[in-house]
Amino acid sequence: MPQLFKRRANAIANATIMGGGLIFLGACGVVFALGRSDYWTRKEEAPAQPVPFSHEHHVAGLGIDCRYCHTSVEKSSFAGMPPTETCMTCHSQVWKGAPVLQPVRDSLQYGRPLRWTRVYDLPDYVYFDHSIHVDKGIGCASCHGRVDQMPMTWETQPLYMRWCLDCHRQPEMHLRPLDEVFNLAYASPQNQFLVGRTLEEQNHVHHEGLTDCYTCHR
Amino acid sequence: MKPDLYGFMAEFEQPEELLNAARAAHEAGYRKMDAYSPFPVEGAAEAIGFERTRVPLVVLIGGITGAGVAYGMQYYSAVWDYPLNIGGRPLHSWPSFIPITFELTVLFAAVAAVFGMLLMNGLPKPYHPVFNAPAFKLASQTRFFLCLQATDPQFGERTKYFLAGLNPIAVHEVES
Amino acid sequence: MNAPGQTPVVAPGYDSGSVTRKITDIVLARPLGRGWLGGFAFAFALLMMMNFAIGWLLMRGVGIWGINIPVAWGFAIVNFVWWIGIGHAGTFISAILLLLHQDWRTSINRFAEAMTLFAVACAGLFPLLHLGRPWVFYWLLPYPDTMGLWPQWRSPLVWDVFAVSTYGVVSLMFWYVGLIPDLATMRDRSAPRPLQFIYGVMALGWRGSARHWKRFKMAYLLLAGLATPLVLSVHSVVSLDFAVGIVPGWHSTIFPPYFVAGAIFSGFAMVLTLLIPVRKAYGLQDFITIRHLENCAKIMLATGLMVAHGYITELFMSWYSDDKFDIYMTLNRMFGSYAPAWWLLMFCNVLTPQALWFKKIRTAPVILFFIALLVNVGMWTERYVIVVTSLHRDFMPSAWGSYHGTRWDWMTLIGSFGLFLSLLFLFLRLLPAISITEMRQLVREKKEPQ
Amino acid sequence: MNMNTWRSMDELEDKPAYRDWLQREFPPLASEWTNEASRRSFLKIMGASFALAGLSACTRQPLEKIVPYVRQPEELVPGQALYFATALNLEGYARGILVESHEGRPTKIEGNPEHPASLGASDVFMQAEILALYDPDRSKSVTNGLEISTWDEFLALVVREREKWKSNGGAGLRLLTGYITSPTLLSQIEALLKEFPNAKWHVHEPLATKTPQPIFDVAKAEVILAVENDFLGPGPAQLKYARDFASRRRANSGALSFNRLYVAESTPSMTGARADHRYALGPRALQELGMALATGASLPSWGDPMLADLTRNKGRSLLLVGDSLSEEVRQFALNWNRPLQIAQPLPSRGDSLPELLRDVAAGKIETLVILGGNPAYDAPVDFKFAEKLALVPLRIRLGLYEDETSALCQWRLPEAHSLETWSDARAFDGTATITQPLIEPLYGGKSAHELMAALTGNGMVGGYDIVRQYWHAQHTGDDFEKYWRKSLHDGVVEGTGGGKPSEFAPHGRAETSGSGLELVFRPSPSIRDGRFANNAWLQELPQPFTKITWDNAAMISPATAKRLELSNEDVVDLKYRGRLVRAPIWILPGQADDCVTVHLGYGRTHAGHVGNDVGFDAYALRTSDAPWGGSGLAIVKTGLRHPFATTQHHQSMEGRQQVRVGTLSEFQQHPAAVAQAGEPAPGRDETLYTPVAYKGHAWGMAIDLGACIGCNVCTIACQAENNIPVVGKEEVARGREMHWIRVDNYFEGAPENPRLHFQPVPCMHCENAPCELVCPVGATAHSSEGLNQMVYNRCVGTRYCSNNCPYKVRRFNFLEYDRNRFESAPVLKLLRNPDVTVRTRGVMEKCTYCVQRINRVRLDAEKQNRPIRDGEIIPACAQACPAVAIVFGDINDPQSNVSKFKASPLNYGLLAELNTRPRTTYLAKLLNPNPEVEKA
Repeated sequence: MPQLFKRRANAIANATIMGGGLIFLGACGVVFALGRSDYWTRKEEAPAQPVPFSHEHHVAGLGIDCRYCHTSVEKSSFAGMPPTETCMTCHSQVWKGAPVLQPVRDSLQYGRPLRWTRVYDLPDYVYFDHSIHVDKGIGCASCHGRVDQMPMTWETQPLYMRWCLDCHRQPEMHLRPLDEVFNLAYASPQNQFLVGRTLEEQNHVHHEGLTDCYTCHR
Repeated sequence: MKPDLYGFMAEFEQPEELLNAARAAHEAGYRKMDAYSPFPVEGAAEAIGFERTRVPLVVLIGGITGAGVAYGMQYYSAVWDYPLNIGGRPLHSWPSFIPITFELTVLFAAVAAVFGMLLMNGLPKPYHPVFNAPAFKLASQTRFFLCLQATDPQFGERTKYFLAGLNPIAVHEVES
Repeated sequence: MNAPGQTPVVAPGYDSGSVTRKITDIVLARPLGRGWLGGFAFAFALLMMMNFAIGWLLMRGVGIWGINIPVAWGFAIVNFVWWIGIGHAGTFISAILLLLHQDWRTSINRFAEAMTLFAVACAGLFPLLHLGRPWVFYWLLPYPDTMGLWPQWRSPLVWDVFAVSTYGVVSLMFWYVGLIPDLATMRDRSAPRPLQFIYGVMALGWRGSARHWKRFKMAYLLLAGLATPLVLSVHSVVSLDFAVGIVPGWHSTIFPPYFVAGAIFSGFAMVLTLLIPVRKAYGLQDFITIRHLENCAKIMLATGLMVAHGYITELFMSWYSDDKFDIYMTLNRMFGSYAPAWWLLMFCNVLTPQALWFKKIRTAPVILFFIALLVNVGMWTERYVIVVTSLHRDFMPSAWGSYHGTRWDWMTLIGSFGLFLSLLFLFLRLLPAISITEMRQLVREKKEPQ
Repeated sequence: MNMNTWRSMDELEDKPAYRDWLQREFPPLASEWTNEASRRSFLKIMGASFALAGLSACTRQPLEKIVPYVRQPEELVPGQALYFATALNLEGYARGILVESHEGRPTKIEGNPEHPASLGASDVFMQAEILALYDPDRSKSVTNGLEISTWDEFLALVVREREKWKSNGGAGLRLLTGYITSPTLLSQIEALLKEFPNAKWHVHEPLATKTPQPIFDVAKAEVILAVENDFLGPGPAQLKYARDFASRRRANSGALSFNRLYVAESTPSMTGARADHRYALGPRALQELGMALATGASLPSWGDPMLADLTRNKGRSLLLVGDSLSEEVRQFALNWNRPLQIAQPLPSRGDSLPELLRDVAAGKIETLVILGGNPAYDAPVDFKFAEKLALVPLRIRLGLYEDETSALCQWRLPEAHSLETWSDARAFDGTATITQPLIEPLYGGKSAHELMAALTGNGMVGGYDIVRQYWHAQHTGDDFEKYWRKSLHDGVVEGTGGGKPSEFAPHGRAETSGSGLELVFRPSPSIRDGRFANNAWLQELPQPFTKITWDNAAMISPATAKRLELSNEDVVDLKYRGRLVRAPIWILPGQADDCVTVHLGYGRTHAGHVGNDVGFDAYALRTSDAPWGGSGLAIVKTGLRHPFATTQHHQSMEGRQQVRVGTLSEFQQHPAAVAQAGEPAPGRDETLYTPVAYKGHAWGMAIDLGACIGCNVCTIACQAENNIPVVGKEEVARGREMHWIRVDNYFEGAPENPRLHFQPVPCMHCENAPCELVCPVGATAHSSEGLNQMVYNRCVGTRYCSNNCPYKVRRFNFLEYDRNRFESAPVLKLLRNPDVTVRTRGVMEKCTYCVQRINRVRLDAEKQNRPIRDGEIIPACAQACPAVAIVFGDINDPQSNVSKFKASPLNYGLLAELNTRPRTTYLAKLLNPNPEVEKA
């Protein structure tokens, strides 16, 4: 009987099986990686803004405190975005005619609000509250990174639920003295674990219920 | 004797003849041989000196792995990774973990059985010298074949006559 | 071999060659008949109807079905349980009967296994469709996600996922492994190059070496050994969907055994419903003899009695438990607004099979066919009764309600037959419907005494 | 107490007709919304949906915008709600409210604790007003005939008109309003009438009597007899009455100072449901009873001990009679009650409707200005208002909707909603509230004040100035600003309470002579006199006793039904005094025999896309001489059927002791016996598992069935707080209503005169929750404080949890309800509570104990480093409840109010025998029957 297949068919057969397996695993790997990639989470991606606002300049350069613009960060779930007025308190004096600030001036003049692009965008079913985090000694930088080094603002964290849980499971690893909360340059000490324990006492942080669903979802 | 010879192949009508032939060949000192039949012939494997298969061992390993993986996964996720109070039940609700453990045990064992078998049989092997033998397509239908391979030290021109002596229907040369 | 007066499992006068020819010719020599085309067209039309229904479902949501609060489960779950049940005969025949050395299994196991696969395929569809958000079905699978969440292992639905998928995979492998030598035969018997090639690829280069056969037999035996507890486990797990719940009419410890019995019951019913026409259409009376039909009937009778026992135990327990909810549920089933369904299932599943006590009926294909049909209907109704009547009146009278399927429910149910039959027709057309290898052995064994 | 129960008159699902109807009502592609994609686009969308199904899990989150203010308002902290005190009117009477506002969007209404007519509670109408505010059907433009016009053109018209009036002293000018208590508006009307002496002002209010009932101190009453008087039912003083009544029904705290309530009524009412002795009598019999009391004639057997009871407590007993009874009786009752009378609402000034119509007929009227109301729909049918109105040359209408009346006027002016305008109003006791706007008029409406300003020749003055001017004039003391601010802040104007009693001028009794069936008119418990007809929340609110939604019915007693061979859903012709209305039958246990009750307010034709063609219009039978009904009704079967959508098909308890009832004496003898009637719950230790210990807080709820009056406000308050969608009649009929807390309704005892029970049922938050166990993805799990959490965004929608919930309190989004024809209007997005997720299709939802409120309080407490105070967290249902029947708090704190409730011997868990360990428990209901009466 004539051979139905060529000699190399065996090699091909094995190759297809091996290859198929590898391709499948590869595909899984790609999906897995893509889901965690910065592309996907828009991490470290600085979206275009109506005004090229530089935290670096305002915070590091001019030493303006976070709360000067984000007024409600200690009072409310929402940190607050500065109304145009706030910008103009200074910019009616400095950079009066700067073309980059035209949108700001227009905004005030025509009462048209500025439309910034969100950098940190949590899903709508997540109820994050800035005030409580600040109050318990979680620094701005813990989530927002060194904004004082950002010419344009970008996301420094993936904002995955797992990432939230990391901190909610062991807050002691992320707590800092209350007076350091707004210090972007604060570096956690070597013995953060021990320090964290004492800070837990001081800041009245309760582990109980930190990982309850209803803590963030309603 | 041609160099590119895989072996000589005797073709038989009945499985009993195949068995006898195989036994004879084995007594004659042939080792590198194989028997081919359209359905499993009792004792054929033993006749050509193939005593025991390791398939059961593979299956056992597969089963144990499955059980381990299943229970481990459940214990880790429910007790360790994200402990949740589900209707006041304990975190380690072992009775609820049994069904999945069982299922995965069976699954892993079964997969091990099939792929173990194929692997040890060296399948898939779409090309094989024996297919060169004329009339070998009957091996999957009605006929029985005994093939003595050229790699056997005893192999030689006489092997052909030896096979012919086992009164087969025919003896074929199988070139590799 | 045969007890006197018993029809043989294969008609005399066959040898390896003729057996091989007869079976392979169905696929290789037989021309595309009008019957097959018509049948396939019909089945395919049904399948398309289901796709339409599913499309609408995905667009609008499960609200297009009749489900509501309190009856939050309807046709989808009923169909799921029913199809899974159907899927039990195959593996039962090939695995358990193999271990029991029932030689009569050989000529029907391939067919039954195929049926099992297709039934499981249909069954697997429904749990996905019945989700409120089917596109996140994969949350029921354990995988390292970015949320840090896992399935909730205490839920029988998760057990289902594993039970059904395991069952599907194992049945598939069992079926394919059994096919390999036959595929080799097909390869060697098919004339056109492309066919040879396709069968050749699928046969993995099988050459019937003695070594291979030994490992093959061992693996096959072990698979059978593994499949046996699996068959018994699958429907047990499915039954836990109900037994784990606290709903009166669900929360019952006898569910696992009587679900398994019911499954095999309905499975064999389906085997008969399909075999009887098929053996006629393809002239396989010599291989699938009256003996086979009779044995299937016997198994139906046995499992049918188990099911009946299950029903009776249920009634007895609700009386014996003296639980007010349970008692009400039972009475409501028998005399409530869904009473007709209950009496229908009693007629189909308890009364009808009693006819099988008589050899005359067991050996009359036509009658068997209709009995099997009735049992299929009955088993579907049983699941309907369990799901719907239990839910529509449970604990709080203030929350009692009613349920009935909308036309979308019916389209999906009927459409699933389309899927099942389409696959079946393709199978009959493309693969040897009877295990050639095992038939060869069988005809030899049957010869030996002479 | 006998627990012998009977099956409900009718169980819809048993009736084949019901199924037929479903086929009829929901043709093939059942459960499409009417505005659904056409079949042509089916495949396209289908393909899309397949793709979506595949991809939705893996699409990159799109960029969103964040838009700050240009100038941020002073008091506003983004992300935090503000509360403003104002008031809402019901037939002119103010009920004080606090309105929650998020970034300038009013989202929720609560009662104002400072206000005497609200006491911090609210009724269904107050709760639903917030939806009415945003109603997309409200009239949006000034219209003249078919022309869209402008306010300026209208002002020009007014100027021209005024010239005419100046010449003839306003002869031919008529003003038609509803009942008005607003001091400012009254003064404006006075001013108008002073300027134009020949002008006249007429008042029409379909339900309120000309001089409304005085208000009594129910809390002080030892014995109350209510004859056809539903004082616990909807009405201007309901909230106060409910609070006072409940205060005399508390068995869990302090001494047992129970009052006793006798009720004689023709149709079951909330008051009747609370009665210790209830008698179902037709209007004629009621009138006789009343006369017998007044004249001392002989009473029925039970009457004498009852009368004795009343007289024994004379001065501390109340005899409350309905408007339908004769003057003699009402006068007698008034005198009887004087000692307990605390307020007499000011009688409405202005002339009545008949006088107006007489002038119309005489052709004396050139200009008719209609402020609010809807006389074309709800005026007595014999007035023929509609056709008479046509005789008036110039018809001006200021209205919230383009309703039946507007349809007959050339000038149609959009009215601003109470929450959009400056105004003021008085409560039943005269307490004035200055109402302030929460938001600019959404649809460019103006208030009655602004219109009156125009008519009085002041042009378009803002409501603020008008109201402020008025009160400035009233204010004698100095520092008006302070007084003004305080009044606004408190929501009540100091020293305006305590309305003075006035002369009694009865009106509108039922005509009770004659024979045959009797007809009784009642305002709808959901949509009142029809003014709330376009409010989807109220339309879908299950009516007490019938549990009917989206319909009204001709309600008859079981016996009458048997006699007339009628069954539920039979459509009949109601022939009454030469008029005819076609109505479906509902058989109502506890209804008086041979008497048919119909609810007013339905069958609207110009209500809006929600309220049009819902039910039948009972006004078509309502005549001025017998506004509350009368004899001479004939019922003719038509052979047609009309399906109802009810939320409770089965109203017998099947002996399962959901509601546990005892008498006061039983309770005093064996305190535990009443609540422990049912199977006992297994003990904590009866388990193989170690019970979970809840350290810290453990939230729990207690519901006092002894206090509940079944007013439904918990249901609708929850709906407002939790963004619960309306699903419509078809979906309700399929058993898919979404209410998180339902008020179950049971009949107990003999069908002809059963006991009536209410039972609010929210999620029980079981500690051994059966629902959690079966969820395959852990979308529902327990919190460390014992909340049964439902996480929508994790839910895949297997619905297994609902199946396994013995209380069936879980609700499922079978379809995209947020996009249905009730919810899809973009403006309604403003109404959503930003603290609660709007659920998508295919996920389960249920009562969360208002976790958003729990969390808000917790965070505040945390930030202030203090423990959460008891009573600081109030779920929406508890906050709204006028009877304080719902208490919520920390059951780990023995001092908490809820712990005290649960400590009561009356405390029991619903279906606790299933070992679910419910966190929500009930206090059994105690009755205080009169032993002599029971003997008689």
